[in-house]
Amino acid sequence: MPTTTEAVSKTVLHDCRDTWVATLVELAETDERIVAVVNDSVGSSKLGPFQERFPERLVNVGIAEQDMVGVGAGLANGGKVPFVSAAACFLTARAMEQIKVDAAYSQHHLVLVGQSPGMAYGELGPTHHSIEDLAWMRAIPGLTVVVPCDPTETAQVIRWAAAHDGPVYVRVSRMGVPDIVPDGYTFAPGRALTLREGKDVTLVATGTTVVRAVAAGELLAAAGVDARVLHMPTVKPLDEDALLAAAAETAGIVTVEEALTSGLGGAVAELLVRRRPAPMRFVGVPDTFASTGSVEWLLDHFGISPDGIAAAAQDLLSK
Amino acid sequence: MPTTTEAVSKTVLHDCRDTWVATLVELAETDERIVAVVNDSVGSSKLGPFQERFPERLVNVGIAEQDMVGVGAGLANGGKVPFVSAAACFLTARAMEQIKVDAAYSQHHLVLVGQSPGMAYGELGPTHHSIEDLAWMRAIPGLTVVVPCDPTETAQVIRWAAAHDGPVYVRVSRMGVPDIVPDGYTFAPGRALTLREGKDVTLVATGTTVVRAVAAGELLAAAGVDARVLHMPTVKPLDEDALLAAAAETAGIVTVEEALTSGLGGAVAELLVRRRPAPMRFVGVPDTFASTGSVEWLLDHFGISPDGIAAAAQDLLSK
Amino acid sequence: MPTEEDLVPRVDPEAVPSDTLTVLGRVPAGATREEAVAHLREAARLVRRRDIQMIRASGLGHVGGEFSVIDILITLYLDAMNMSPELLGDPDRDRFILSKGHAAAALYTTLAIAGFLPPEQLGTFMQPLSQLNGHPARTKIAAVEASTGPLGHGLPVAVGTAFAGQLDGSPRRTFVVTGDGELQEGSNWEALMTAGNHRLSHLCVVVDRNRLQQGARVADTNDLEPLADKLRAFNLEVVEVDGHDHGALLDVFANVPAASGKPTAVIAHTIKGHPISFMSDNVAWHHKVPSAEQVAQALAELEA
Amino acid sequence: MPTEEDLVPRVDPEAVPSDTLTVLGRVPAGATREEAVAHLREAARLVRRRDIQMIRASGLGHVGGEFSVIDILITLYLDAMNMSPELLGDPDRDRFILSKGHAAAALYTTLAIAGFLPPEQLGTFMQPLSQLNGHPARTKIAAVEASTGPLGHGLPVAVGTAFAGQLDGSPRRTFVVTGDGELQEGSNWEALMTAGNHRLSHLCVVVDRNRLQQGARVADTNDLEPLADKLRAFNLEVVEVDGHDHGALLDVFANVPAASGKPTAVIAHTIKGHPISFMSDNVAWHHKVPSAEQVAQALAELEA
Ligand SMILES: Cc1ncc(C[n+]2csc(CCOP(=O)(O)OP(=O)(O)O)c2C)c(N)n1
Ligand SMILES: Cc1ncc(C[n+]2csc(CCOP(=O)(O)OP(=O)(O)O)c2C)c(N)n1
Ligand SMILES: [Mg+2]
Ligand SMILES: [Mg+2]
Repeated sequence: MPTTTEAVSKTVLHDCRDTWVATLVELAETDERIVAVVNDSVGSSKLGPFQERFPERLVNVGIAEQDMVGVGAGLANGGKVPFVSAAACFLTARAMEQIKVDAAYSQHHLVLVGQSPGMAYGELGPTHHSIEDLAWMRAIPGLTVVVPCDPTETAQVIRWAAAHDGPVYVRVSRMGVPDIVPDGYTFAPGRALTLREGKDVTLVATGTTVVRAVAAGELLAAAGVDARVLHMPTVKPLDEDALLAAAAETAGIVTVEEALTSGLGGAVAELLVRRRPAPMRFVGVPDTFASTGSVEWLLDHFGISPDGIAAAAQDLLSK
Repeated sequence: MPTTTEAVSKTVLHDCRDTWVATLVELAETDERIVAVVNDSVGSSKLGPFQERFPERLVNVGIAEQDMVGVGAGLANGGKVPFVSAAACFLTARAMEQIKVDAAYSQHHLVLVGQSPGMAYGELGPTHHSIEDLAWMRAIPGLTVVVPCDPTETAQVIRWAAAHDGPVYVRVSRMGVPDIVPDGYTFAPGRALTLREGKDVTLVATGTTVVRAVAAGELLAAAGVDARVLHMPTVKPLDEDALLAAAAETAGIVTVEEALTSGLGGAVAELLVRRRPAPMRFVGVPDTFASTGSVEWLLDHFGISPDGIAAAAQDLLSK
Repeated sequence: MPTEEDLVPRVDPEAVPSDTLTVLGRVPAGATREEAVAHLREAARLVRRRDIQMIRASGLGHVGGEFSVIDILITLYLDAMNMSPELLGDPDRDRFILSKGHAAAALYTTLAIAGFLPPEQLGTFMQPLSQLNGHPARTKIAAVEASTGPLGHGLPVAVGTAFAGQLDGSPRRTFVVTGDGELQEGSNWEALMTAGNHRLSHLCVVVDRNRLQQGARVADTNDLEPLADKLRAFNLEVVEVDGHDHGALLDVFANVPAASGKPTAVIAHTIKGHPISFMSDNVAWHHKVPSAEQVAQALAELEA
Repeated sequence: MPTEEDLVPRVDPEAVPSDTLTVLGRVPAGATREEAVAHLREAARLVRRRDIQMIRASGLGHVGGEFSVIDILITLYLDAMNMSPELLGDPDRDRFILSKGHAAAALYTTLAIAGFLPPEQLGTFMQPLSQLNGHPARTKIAAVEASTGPLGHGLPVAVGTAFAGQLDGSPRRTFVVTGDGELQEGSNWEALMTAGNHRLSHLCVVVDRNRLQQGARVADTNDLEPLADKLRAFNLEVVEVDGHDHGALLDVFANVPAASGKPTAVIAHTIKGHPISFMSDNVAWHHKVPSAEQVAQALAELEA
C-alpha cells in the first residue's frame, strides 16, 4: 500500500500529454476545423506529432500568451476549433483578461489546455507552479474547468471539448498517473466517478491526486475506516448531487487537489455551507508559494500523499 | 428604512476616491518615497491633485498594465513606495502574472489600488466590471486584500499600506457610501468591526455593501430577527475569531459583497467547513457576467440590497 | 467633490428628443465616386447626430473618440467592406473589429444606418438588460465579431480571424480599428509581430490617430512616434490618410492589401470630437457628456 | 513515450564530481585591458564548468541559454558594473536583472565567483528548500533584484528601477538581459516605450541575440528582424556587439549611456551553447541535460 508519492509512482505511469496529442491528431484527421495555438510550447505541450502531421494548422505566435488566446478567439471567429496549449502558469496568469473577455465572455468554442499545472514543474519554482489556476478559472463565469485523472479520461475530455460549443479550461499534467477510470466510463461535465463506496468519510480528489486518494482509501480501510472515494473531473460544474449525498451519508468531506485549497476545496465548501453544512478538510497547497523541489517531494511535503490524505480524514473523524 | 439601493443613496454619500487621493497627497508631503503609477488613469483614479502637487512623482506608463505593475516593482527596488492605481478590472486581469510574481512572490512593498471594482462601471458592461477580483486576489499567496467601507477607513487603509512592508491589494470605489465606522475606529488587517450586536443570524459585509447590510439588519429587526452585522475590511486575512464566534452564537452567516460570491463568501465558507460548519447564504454576483445597467440597478437586480440581504437571512433561518 | 462626469444626471431616455435614424444602407452599386462620397458624408452626419443624442440620453459614452472614428466606420460599412446584413452567414464576408470598444455608440449607430440593427434599439443604449452595452459584446449583436472594451484585445483577435482566412484561402479581408493611445498596450505589438511574420496580407489595421487618449495627449503620456517606423519595423506596409476624407479613405481601403505578403497599416489622421467646434482636439471630451445646450449646438453645427 | 528530458535520471548531487568554484572576484583595479580580458575569460571558463555540472547534478536546467549569456554576466559583474558584495546596501550601486530567468544557473555561478554567494551553496541548486530555485527569487538571494522566470518581467522592473534612479538623480545604471525569443512578449515593448519616452539614459537593455528560442529558431517562430530598427523606432540607442568578446563587451558597457537622453540597447550576438561543439547553435540544447559523457566532453573542450 503506497503511502508516499514515490511509492505511488511504482505502478505503470502515463504522461497524459501523450494522450492529449494523440487524441488531437486523431480528431484533426477528420475535422479540418481543428487547429492548435501555442507560445513556443510545442515541446512542453508534446505537440510534435501534431506539428508533423498538420504543419499549417499549428499556429505558433511565439512567447506571447495574450496574443495566443486572442488569436485563438479570432480563429474561432473564422470558423476554426482552436486548442490553445501552453504551460498552465503562463496561460492562466498572463492571458487572464483574454480568457475572461475573448474566451469566456465571448462564449467562443475555444479550448484552453493548461499543461503541467500544479507543481509539475516543481524544481523550477513558484513562478512555474500553477497552484492558483483552479481558484482563478472557476471564478470566471461561463468557463468549464476540467481536470482529467488518467489517459482514458484525458482522451474523452479532449473529444468532448472538441464537440462542446463553449470555452473550456483543461488541465493536463506531465506528472505520471496510472490508469484509473474503469472500462465503459464516459466523461460528462458535472458527473463524479465513485472509485470506492464507503460510509464513514468521503475523499474527493481530481486529476493527479486521484491515485493518491484511492491509496488513502486503502490505508483508511486497513485502519478500519470505510472511506468513500470520488473523482471530480470538473471543478466547475461540480457534481452537486454526489457531494450533497456524501455530506449527508458520511461524516464529512476531504478534498484533495494539486492546487491551492481554494480550488476544488473552496468550490465544494461553497456548495456545502449553502446546501448541507458538513465538516471538511482540505488537502492541497496551503496559502503559500511552494519551495523549489521535485513534484514528488513537494506533494509529500504538503501532505498531498496517501498518508497525508488519510491523516486529514482521521482528523475530521476525530473531532 | 431603505430597502433598495436607490433608497440607501438618499443619505449623504462620499466618493472614497477623494479620500484616497487626499490621503496619498498628505503622506507624500512628508514621505519622499511615495510615488503613484498609473495607466492613463489619472482621471478615473482622481489623481489630479497628486499630479498637480508632485508632477514628477506621478509615473504614467500609458495604457499598459503589465508595464505598470512591473515598473511599480522596480520603483520599490529603487527605494520608492509605489501606489499603483488603475481600474480594478484591468489592474487585476491584465497584470495578473505581474501581481503574482513582481508583487506577491517578490514580497515588494507595493500597493495595488483597484479603482471602481465590482459593478461600479455598471453601464460599461462586464468587460469593465471587476467581480472576479476578490476571488482571484485572495488566491495569491502573500497578498493582503482590503476592501474599506467608507472614507475614514479608506484613509486609514492607505496610511496603513504606506507603512506595511509587503504587497497589498486595496479596492476603492467611485460608488457613493455614507460614513460608517465609529469615532475612534482603527483599521487593522484581520479585524472585523461589529456594527450591530445580534444573536439570531450574522450578516458579514465588506466595502460598498456594508451600508446595505446595516439597513438589512434594521429590516430584520423590524421583522423580529436579531441580526449581528459585521464589516470585514480584509477579505484576506479574515477575522477568524469573529467568524467562528458568529457561527457558534448565531444560526449562520450571510456574506454580502459586490463581487462573485467566491470572494468573501468563498473565503468564509472555507473557514467554516474546516473549523465550525454552519449554514451560510451568499449575497453577491452569482456565477454570471452581469448585464449592462447602472450599478444601482445591478445591485438590486442581484439582491445586493437591504431587502435582498434580509431575504437571504430569512431563508437561512427558515431551513 | 464629485467630478463633472459624476454629476451628469441620468436622464430618462424618453425625455431626450432623438432622431429616428434612417437606414441609408450601402452606397448604391454603380454610384459615381462623387455620389459615393456624398452618400458617406450624409451617413456620417446622421450617425454623429444620433450618437451625441445617445450619449446625452444615457449619460455616459465616449463622444470624442466616436466622432474621430465615425468617418472610418461609415466608409468601411457602407462601401469598402464586402459586408451587409445578408452576408452575415457567409464565411467569406469581410470582418470588422472595433478594438477601441469604448466608441461603441459609433459602431451601433453605424450598424443601424447600415441595416444591421433596428434603429429603435439605439434607444436602449446602456439601459438595463440592453444588448447595447457600453462596449460591444459579440454574444449580443450578430455583426459584432469580437467583444471589446479593454484596450488591446481586438487586434490579436483580428489576427486570428485573418489567419483562419489565410488557412482557408478565403478572399475575405479583416479590418480592425485601434486607438492611438491603445497602441501602448503590448498585446498589440505581439499581434503585429505575428501578423507581419505570418504575412497576413488580408489584414488591415487602421489606427485612429487622433493624438489624444483618456487623460492627455498621447505625446505627453507615452508617445508613439515615430509610429510609421515602428509599424514598418514590425513588417507592415504603412499608408497615411486623412481619416475624415471619405474619398481618400475609399481609395486606401480599395487598395488593401497595399503590398503583397504584408498586412496593411493605415494611419488615419483624425481629430477627436471632429467636427464640433468645442470638442475638437479637446481631451476633456474623451468621455464627457454634453449638456442639453451643448447637444443643441453640436446638432446645429452638424447642419451647417 | 516520455521525451528525452523526462528520462534524465535525477542523480544524487553528491555523486556528481563537481568543481569547487574559486571566488575570483572583480578585475583588480589598475589592471591593463589585456589583464582584465584574461581575468574575465578565465572566470567565464570556470563558470561554464560549474554550470554544466550543476545542470547534470540537478537533472534540469537551461544550459544553451546559460552558455550564451555567461560572458555578458561575467563582464558586468566582474568589471563593468559598480556592484560588489560590499555595495549591496548602497542605493547608488548599479543594478542587474536577468530577465531571461531560465538561465538561473549562469547567474548563480556568476554571483558565486563574484563573491555574492558561497560556492558550496551551488550544490543545493533546485534541491528541496534551496534558495537556488530553478529561476532566481528576489526574496532568497540578496543580490537578485527581481524575481524572474516568466519571460517579459525583468525589463519592466528594470525600467522602474531606472526611473527611481532618475528621480533621485542617482548615478547608478540599470542593466537588464533579455532573451531574443523573450522579445516576443508585448510587456517588453510596453516597457521599451516607457523607457524611450521617459529618456531613461541610465538603462541598458542587453539582448542575448542567440537566434534560438525553446522549440526552434526565432526566425522560424515569430521573427524579430529588423530588430535594430524596432529598437530605434522605440527611441533607444542601438549598439551591436559580439556577446562572447569580453573586450568588446567592456567597451560597450563602459560607454553606457551611449547617447544622451536615450536608453541604450545592446544587441549582443551570441551562440546558444557556446563554445561547446555539440551544443553550439543547436536548439536541442535549450533545456536538455547532458549525459555524464557529454559533461566530460564539455569539460575537456573548456580546457582547450
Ligand atoms: C486595458 C484598458 N486600460 C484602460 C482602459 C481605460 N480607457 C478607456 S478609453 C482610454 C483611452 C484610449 O485612448 P485611445 O486609444 O487614443 O482612444 P481614442 O482617443 O480614440 O478615444 C482608456 C485609457 C481600457 N478601456 N482598457
Ligand atoms: C511567459 C513565459 N512563456 C513561456 C516560457 C517558457 N520558456 C522558457 S525559456 C523559453 C525560450 C526563451 O527563448 P529566448 O528568450 O531566446 O532565451 P534563450 O535563447 O537565451 O535561452 C520559453 C518559451 C516562459 N518561461 N515564460
Ligand atoms: Mg486617441
Ligand atoms: Mg534566444
